[in-house]
Amino acid sequence: MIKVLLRLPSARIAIGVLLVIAVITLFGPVLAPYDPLQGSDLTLAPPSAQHWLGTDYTGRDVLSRILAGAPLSIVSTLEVAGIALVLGTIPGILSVYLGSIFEWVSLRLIDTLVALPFLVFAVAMTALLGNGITQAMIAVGLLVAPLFYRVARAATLTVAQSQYVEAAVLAGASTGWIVRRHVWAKVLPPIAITLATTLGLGLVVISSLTFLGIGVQPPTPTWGGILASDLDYLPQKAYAPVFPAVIILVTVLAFNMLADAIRDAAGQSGRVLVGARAAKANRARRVAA
Amino acid sequence: MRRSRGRRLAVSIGKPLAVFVPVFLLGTFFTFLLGHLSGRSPAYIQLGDAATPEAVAAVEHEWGLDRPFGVQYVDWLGDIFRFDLGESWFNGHSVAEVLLDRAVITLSAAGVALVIGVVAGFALGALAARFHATWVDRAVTGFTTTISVLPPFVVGIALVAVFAVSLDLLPAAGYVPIEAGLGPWLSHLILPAIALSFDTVADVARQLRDGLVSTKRENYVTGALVRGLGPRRIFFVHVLRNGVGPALAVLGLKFPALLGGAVVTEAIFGLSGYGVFATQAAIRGDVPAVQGVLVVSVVLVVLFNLVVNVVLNRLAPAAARGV
Amino acid sequence: MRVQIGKRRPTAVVVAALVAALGMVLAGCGGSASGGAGGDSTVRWGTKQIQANWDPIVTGSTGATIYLTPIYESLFTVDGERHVVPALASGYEYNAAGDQITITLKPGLTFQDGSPVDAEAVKFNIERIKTQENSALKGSYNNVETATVVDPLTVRLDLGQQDYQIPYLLAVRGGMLPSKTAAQADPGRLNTAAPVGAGPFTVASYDPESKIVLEKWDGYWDAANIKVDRIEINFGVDPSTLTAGLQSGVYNWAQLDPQQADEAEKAGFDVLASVDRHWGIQFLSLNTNKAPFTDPAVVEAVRYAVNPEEYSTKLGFGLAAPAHQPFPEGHPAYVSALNAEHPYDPAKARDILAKAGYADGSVSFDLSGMAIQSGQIAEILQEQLKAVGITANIALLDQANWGKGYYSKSVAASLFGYVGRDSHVQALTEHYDAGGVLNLSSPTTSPEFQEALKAVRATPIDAPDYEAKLQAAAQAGYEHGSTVALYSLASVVAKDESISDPPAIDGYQSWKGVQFTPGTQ
Amino acid sequence: MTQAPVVTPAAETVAETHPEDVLVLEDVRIHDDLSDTELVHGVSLRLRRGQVVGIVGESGSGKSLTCRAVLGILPELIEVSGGSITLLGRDAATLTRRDWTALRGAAIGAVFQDPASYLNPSITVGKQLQEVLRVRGGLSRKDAHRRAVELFDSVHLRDPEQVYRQYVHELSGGMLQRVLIAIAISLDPDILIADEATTALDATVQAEILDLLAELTERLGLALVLVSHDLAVVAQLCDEVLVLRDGHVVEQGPTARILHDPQEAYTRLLVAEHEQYGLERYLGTTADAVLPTEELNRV
Repeated sequence: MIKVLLRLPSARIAIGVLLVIAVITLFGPVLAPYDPLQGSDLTLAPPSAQHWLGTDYTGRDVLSRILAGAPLSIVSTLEVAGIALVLGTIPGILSVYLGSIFEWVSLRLIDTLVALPFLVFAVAMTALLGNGITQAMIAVGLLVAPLFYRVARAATLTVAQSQYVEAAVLAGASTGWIVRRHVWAKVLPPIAITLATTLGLGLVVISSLTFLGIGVQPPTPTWGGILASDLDYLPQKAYAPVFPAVIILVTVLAFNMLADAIRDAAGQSGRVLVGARAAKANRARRVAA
Repeated sequence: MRRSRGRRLAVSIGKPLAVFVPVFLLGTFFTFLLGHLSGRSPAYIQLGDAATPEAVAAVEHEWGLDRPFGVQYVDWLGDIFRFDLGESWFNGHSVAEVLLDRAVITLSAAGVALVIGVVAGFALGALAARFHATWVDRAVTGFTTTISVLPPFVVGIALVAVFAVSLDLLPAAGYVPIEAGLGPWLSHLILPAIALSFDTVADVARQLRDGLVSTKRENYVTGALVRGLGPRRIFFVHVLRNGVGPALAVLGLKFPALLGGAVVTEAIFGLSGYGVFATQAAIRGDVPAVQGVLVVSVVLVVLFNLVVNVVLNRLAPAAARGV
Repeated sequence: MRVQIGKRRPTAVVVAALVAALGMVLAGCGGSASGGAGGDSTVRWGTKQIQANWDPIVTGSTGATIYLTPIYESLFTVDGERHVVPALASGYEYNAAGDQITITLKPGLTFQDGSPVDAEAVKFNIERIKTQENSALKGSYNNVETATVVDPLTVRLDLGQQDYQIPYLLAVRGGMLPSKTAAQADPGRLNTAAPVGAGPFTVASYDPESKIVLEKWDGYWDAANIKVDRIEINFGVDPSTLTAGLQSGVYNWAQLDPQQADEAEKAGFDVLASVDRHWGIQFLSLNTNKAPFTDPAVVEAVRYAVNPEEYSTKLGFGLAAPAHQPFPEGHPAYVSALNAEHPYDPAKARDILAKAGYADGSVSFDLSGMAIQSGQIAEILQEQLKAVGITANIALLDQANWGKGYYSKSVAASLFGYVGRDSHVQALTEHYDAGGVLNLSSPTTSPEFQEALKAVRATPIDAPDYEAKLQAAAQAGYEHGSTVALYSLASVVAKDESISDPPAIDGYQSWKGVQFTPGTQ
Repeated sequence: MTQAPVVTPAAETVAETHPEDVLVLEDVRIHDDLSDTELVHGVSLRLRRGQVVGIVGESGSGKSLTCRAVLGILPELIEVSGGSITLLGRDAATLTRRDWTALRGAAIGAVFQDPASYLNPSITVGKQLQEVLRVRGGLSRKDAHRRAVELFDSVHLRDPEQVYRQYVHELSGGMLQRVLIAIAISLDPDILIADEATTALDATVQAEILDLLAELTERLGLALVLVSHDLAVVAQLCDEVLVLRDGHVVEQGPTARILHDPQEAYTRLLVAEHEQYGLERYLGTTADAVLPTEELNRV
């Protein structure tokens, strides 16, 4: 499947973008040309040779702040995805195997999480349990977990009901063996899709929370925080939010493109998508002949 | 046969009801637990600089916060059944009353957003499915992905800048009750609703496209084709009806997101709805108000899903069996 | 059987028509864009702030007074030259010793609920100020000991010491008079749901913390001077959309951040932004009862480390000036000598710290403040302090939680702002006195200040040496206090051109004489 | 069978057309553009009114692709790359989408393996038949309903009124196949294609369905293309058999000759397999092409 994936142009673009983001995340603070916390007299300056993306309201270099903000921004969205992955996938798979009581209880818990309005709950949790980025991440992760639960459960169910697993059970295979041998193979692709989507979601939610004044204290740079504070200076620099917005957008878009690509590559239409161009050429050649 | 149809409807309501009760209980329990864990107290909000330990204890006693957790929970739950969500610690207003006023605004915005989400989402999804694997499909997918990843506050501010300020077509903020006329009401809601609907449009379109594409591969579509039914009829009667399941199911899931999205959208569009209230209450640590918001959300979401389920059942009984 | 070929079924057509119809309905809304604008003389006011307390006793004499002045009237008010003029009261008289003041009320006045404005109501309110648990004016009324009803229209206040400031205290900010009947029935309701005063406007509807609608009240004693029919105040509007709201006609009156003033002016709105109307001083409060400020050397170092110039240039957008004391230039309590006292000198700050035995970076504290107003200030302050080796950890909070720490004096340092008082002495006591709400080191105060305070209280306000004594007290207070002034800023109001300018009275929002120009609405 | 079986070897009959021919395939080739390979390498056959042709082959032999080509429903990127298909005298290559829609149902119908999947799960089966009768047959709602019940009755569904109101998941495989057949014949088509129509059913039901198909061919004068991997099924009904393997026609001819005197090794293998597994029971009677139905029912 990975081979098919790499043949999709959209997947190649997405992976390329994500590699760049990964480099920025790992080396962003080192790459930053200026101290992201050091202001100057040059406030709200437009882009120039010295400051490629201009400066902010205290005269700090915007490019440096975006680069330095990468680790916290990306790591926190990874945190969201990680929490959701663990809290969703494992109970999702186990719900099929651990008997009806666990199944019922976990299903109701998931239904409950789904019924809680996302941002309201995240705001409530962070505000009531202490205003910190970790609290925010846990809240969001918890609320995204149902996505993973459902996907994992659905995939596991199809495996559990298929004949080869029945055969394995009859042959006396243990649950653990079945999960490792059969379930992972079926569950991983949909989980990968959900994970890719969630990684994007995390970034957007964090920036929304920052906009509402929840999560990060100044002057710590995060992409969402830079975006939110730029909005205060729209009269001076209407284009300023474009820079953080674009990097958020590009990252989220890349994750989503990757998710779509995985979906295509895993599904039936992957064959057609991958081969469409070749098929057209084949047809032309055949008709000409 | 009549009875069987009646039974189907009963099942379609009864099943979600069996889900509703535990979800309601768990949801309210979480909500209450959250408030309890927060360790917030009305004393600090009310007393300000006069918060001596004795004064705090007195205020907490007055609010019954010195009783055991279980007792407080059961008491609170009992009040909920009497539509009493308690009083705000901050200003003593009845939370239920305030929420009722505000829910009207939020539900109006969410309702219009839902209509936009359904209409635009279905149109885009159907378009992409109809022209599956062509540039139309790719363009629609690209568009829906882009709008779904835009942070809602950026969307809101951009909409205000374009439609309210540059084009001067619509008011930038505020709310006018529907009694003042459908036009003014809608004109104030349309921008926030659009901002709110982006995520729903994208998700519905995506799910519908996937649903339709996979439905188009179903044998019964081939069957209908072989029977000599025209493509348009096949699409609307056979494909749409069955392919709509996932999109409808997603709509059920989107409702909490619409309510949640109100938090940001209302702040931008100056709507004094329930999202703004929730944020303010949460930030202030006004526990009864936050709990009230969450309880109302849970109830609204479950009710909405009940409706979705009934619709799904009428539309595609087979698809609904799996829900 | 007849086989029918190609007959179109109506379903698709119907669906298409429905979609088209809905699209048209949505598009049609564009036509009624300015549907929100009312044709009458309505002030539609937008602000990012949220006003939750409507009892003047609970609100205290803060910047939020502007939301209360339409509803409440005070015993006295001030004119353009800041002289006390009669309002609900017709006049006052001091005894010879200056420790007793007798106030005479105008006859026949009522509150908006119909109850009489009489001596009983004044007495009741002063007692409420002094005893009610959540009263924010206790400190300001410290010197008022008892109120006695002489006759229905006469009330006498006995003072703890000679104090000629009382008429100012009873004017506007500190003296707004709520209905006794309403306050007696349910002070909580008066505060959070149904404010009742004797001012020019009554509350028509109130949506807690989001919108209040006020309507002109004909029973107001000076109703002839009120030309505005209605005021609608919208709270909690996101600042980034306030100007958009003005431009699209949702608001015709808005309080803006300084960076928005220019845009509003260019868009054709009248921008009122000058220190003679509304000003605010941003300052840093240090708590000398908390480490590291228990050491006077650290406070001294901080005063040299801050550079007021930087705040006013970076955050002021041309509407600010550096500040070295909590009063702007031109204020009677403004002391020009203070400007030179702690010039920006990071080297000296480092030196002071080193001499006091602090290693570089060993001084650190948590910097509190309100997220809504202090974010940028905190960031600049943090940098300035970092330059002298002091670490400030920014810990901003929402208004309510910040207030919890600030008013209970439990935080080490906080950013805050100050918008002036009608009584100069009240301004000083709030900053430097033992119970002063703005004195983070309270109950710590200095004997030097107490001495000077007593002197100014004992001086009639029209005495030739009044200003000298006032300034001496202000200087003593600042020098021996723990407030670090940062910059002064003019508050910005942008309004539609059709609304005439309100009277230019420092720190006071009066609606007298404000009118809509006919034809421009 | 009233008509004598007509042997139509591909090579001889390419040029001729007969007024009774409802379906003519001439050297039909099917190509997959994606893998750029030819999947079916020249199939020819000729079918007259009332005649039954069988196509036999294992899965992947190209028999279903051939059927789909005839119905105009080949999968994406798979096309007819050579030869011609003539449906009721019209060249399939010249048919527009609209022509196809008009032809399907009215001229050519089809039933498939796994009947449940070929019916819309969300609509009652009666409504699905009624839909065809209304939309294509031009009947009023009421008439269509009446006619639908009649058709259900004619395919020997017990209690047709009840079946009319049932959903797919409420009916058995055999009943569903009858429903599909009823729908397929509802517009009186000339040709019926039964692609593995009995494969998933158990033996008794399979026999009943074959019986029904035989009866309909006779009663309505349908031309039937019976596709199966099972030689025994084909042997029961067909006048002529076409053996496919890997897209090639291995052998083609009257059923009796193919069974009794297979020329090719592969055909011999198929027959031999069936002799082992019970085909011999039919062999004695296949000269008459069709078994008496009473006997079938006893199998």
